[in-house]
Amino acid sequence: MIDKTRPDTRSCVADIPDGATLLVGGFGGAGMPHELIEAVIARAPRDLTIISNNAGNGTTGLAALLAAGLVRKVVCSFPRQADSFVFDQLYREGKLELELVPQGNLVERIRAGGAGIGAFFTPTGYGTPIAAGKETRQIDGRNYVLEYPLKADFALIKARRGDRWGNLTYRKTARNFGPVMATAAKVTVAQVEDIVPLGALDPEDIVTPGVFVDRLVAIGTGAAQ
Amino acid sequence: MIDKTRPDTRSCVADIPDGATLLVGGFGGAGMPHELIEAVIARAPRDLTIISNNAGNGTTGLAALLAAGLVRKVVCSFPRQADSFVFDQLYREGKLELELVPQGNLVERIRAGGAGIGAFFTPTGYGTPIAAGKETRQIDGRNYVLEYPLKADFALIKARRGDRWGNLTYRKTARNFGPVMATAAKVTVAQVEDIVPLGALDPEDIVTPGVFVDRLVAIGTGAAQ
Amino acid sequence: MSEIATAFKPWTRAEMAQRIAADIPDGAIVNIGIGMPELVADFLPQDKEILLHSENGILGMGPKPSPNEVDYDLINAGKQPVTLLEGGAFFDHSLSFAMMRGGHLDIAILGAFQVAVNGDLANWATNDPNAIPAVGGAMDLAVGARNVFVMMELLTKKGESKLVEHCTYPLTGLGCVSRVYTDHGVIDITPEGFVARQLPPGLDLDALNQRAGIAIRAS
Amino acid sequence: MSEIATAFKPWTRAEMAQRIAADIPDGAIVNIGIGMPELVADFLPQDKEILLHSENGILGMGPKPSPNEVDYDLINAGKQPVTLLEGGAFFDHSLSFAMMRGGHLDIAILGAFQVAVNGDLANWATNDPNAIPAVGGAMDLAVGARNVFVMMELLTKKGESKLVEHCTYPLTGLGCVSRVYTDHGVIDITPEGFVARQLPPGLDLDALNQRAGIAIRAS
Repeated sequence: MIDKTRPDTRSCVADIPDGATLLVGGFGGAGMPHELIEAVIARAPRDLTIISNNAGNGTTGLAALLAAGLVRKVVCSFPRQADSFVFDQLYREGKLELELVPQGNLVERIRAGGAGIGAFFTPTGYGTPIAAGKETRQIDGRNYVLEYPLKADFALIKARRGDRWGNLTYRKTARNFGPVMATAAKVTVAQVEDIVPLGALDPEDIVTPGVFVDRLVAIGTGAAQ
Repeated sequence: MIDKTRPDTRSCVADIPDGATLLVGGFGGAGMPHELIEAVIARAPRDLTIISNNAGNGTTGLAALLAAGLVRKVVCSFPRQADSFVFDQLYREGKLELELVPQGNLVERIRAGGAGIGAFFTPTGYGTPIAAGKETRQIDGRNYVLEYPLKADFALIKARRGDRWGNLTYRKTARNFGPVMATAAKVTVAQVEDIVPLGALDPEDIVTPGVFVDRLVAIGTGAAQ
Repeated sequence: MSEIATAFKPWTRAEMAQRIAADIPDGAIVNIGIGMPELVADFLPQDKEILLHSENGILGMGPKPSPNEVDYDLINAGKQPVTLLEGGAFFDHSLSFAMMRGGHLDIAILGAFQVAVNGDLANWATNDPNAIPAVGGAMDLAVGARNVFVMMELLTKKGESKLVEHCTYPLTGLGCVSRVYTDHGVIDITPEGFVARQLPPGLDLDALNQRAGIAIRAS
Repeated sequence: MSEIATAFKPWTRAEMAQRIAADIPDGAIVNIGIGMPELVADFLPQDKEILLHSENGILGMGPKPSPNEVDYDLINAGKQPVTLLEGGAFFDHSLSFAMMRGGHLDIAILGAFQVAVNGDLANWATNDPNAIPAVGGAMDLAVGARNVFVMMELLTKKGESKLVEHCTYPLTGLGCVSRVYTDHGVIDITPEGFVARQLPPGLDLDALNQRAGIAIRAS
């Protein structure tokens, strides 16, 4: 019998070691797994590498993880925002390494990690400072940069509903990076609003099939704030 | 006002020229756009290149297109089947060119075509006759073959429901290549069971957003036989 | 000539946005960038069906919600609450950027620091060593959209032209911009260089050239 | 020894399938290849939850339908009608092969023409110049599944061993097979070569080696 549900967030992240690489879902606050991040902060593994679209907003979620001093490196597309002051200060103090990746290359590199692709030629970033030092190639008259997969030890994502096999659905634009990140980690953890009985999710509408999910925990409803 | 619906299959394929490359959906009979193929046969463009998983079953669908003598080349993963006698004979008579592509490379090449990826390193086929003469590379200790995108002039697919913007849902395993093929053609044509009013499809459950679809025609219900 | 320049009143941002909106054809799939381009959404003509794409997984994005409709799971690329039109769809980032990079969007409307005569775009970073870089989806839109329109004022606050021979700021994409909507008129980028397509009343080509400090031809 | 060989009765295909089924752990995600491996589905233990993957977009594939449940939009990789278990999901080919190639399946069970001592697999084509090639998803399973099990008879109809030093047929994948279930026993592929894990009653290692014509060690 397969039962991937966990009783609490703590047990979902209890084995994240120092130095781990974490994929963290969300685009701004939408899809950000706040409760799982709080559990990571409580566990306090050090020297984390975080792969996420942003580098934290305000003082919660990723920003709180950064503020707790647990993160060594951030791989993201858009760290600087109106409310990214936590990241901004740590970065300016030299306490955080930053790898800036254009958003489409970021998601495609994560997809490649999950889909067993060794590398791919992308047009995005060609001729810009982002591609400096990278392998390039002209294919069929267009110029491309070679980019490599991103994988992680853990993926922390937020979904809407889940069942004990790990099947997931999402809610509106909170879907964003979740389905792709779920494929690219050794251990994928999803916080969901509700855990529903097996068979309650329409097989046509499941976005993330359970094979990609290792643990899920119910958090209750409430959109991101 | 956007209205991609067409009154009949004929008007969906009336501009397919000689020498065109066609992506044709379906895995065996499931998802095979039989009625669109019949319309292509009636229009009778010559020297077609067909990209599809199989090379026809029995005497209908792709098999009928081949039998009509309209096809010059087939790109597929699994031509030889118990009921692929039409293909078998044409191939043995030297009347058809065949490019055999492992199924996962086939779908990934089509995805690359639709997603603007210039080429990708895949582990599938490395060291086999399929990779003979192709560029290879070892990345992170694993061996890969470089594969290039597949694109087409037209994609012919079968879906379940569609609306006037071209949004589509699919039915069970008839989904197969449809969502990916829809992204990789200059003109994507979908035959659907029903055309529904805009807003009738749940925005969470639309599998192919309308941006990928150019024309759709209602055929009525009835699973493949 | 100085008389003409004095009489001339640059287009307001609203006028620029109106002009862009009027140029978008019925049925177009459009991505509106963060910042100044967001104004364009307010002027989309009601008699056309124009579908807005948002990089975070929306096709068919609608206007801002009323206060009691706000849902922070339904936001745009600028992280502001939006709505979904009837017929709209949600999808994940992978499909969203396949749309962008794969050439499925008709138009992207982007802000810019500089646009070069060959269509090069610089819009994500300055050369300020203290600035924190952020690129987001701009590079994907620059290489992917079939038409990249730029909306920007012609001059910086210091009075320097943003239409340049070569970009001096870090590039976003090469040779990607096809048209620039400025407060000093609409300028096409052609194989022959900048071409003025429409000028505000009271501004002639000579005056525009003088202000831009770069050759802009008549159309 | 010839006496022993005479007394020995090879496992039936059903017995081979039973043995494979018994080795699949609870909760495993398994892809069962077309042909002989399909028998394994009939012997999956009821006290374990084993999820079957089908390359054409199913996770949680169920048994054959009753005649009045047949739906030709719900078929397996062999194009035969199947059912979906409660909790099963449908998805497109892109995601299905991402599962396979990305290492998300625990076990693939494949038929074979030849398996080499280094784990090389040949199962998609012979050297017959008149044969029409067809590869399907076999190469993706070979490189992608965490464990590749082969189910085959030890000997061809001509009596040649399918366990070989080097494959002479076209390869499907390199070094991918970890275990072979034959009618002459279960044989692991290890860095030290073939290792007999279990033999049918009446067959000893010497007799197996004689028949296989290649070194198979004791476990």
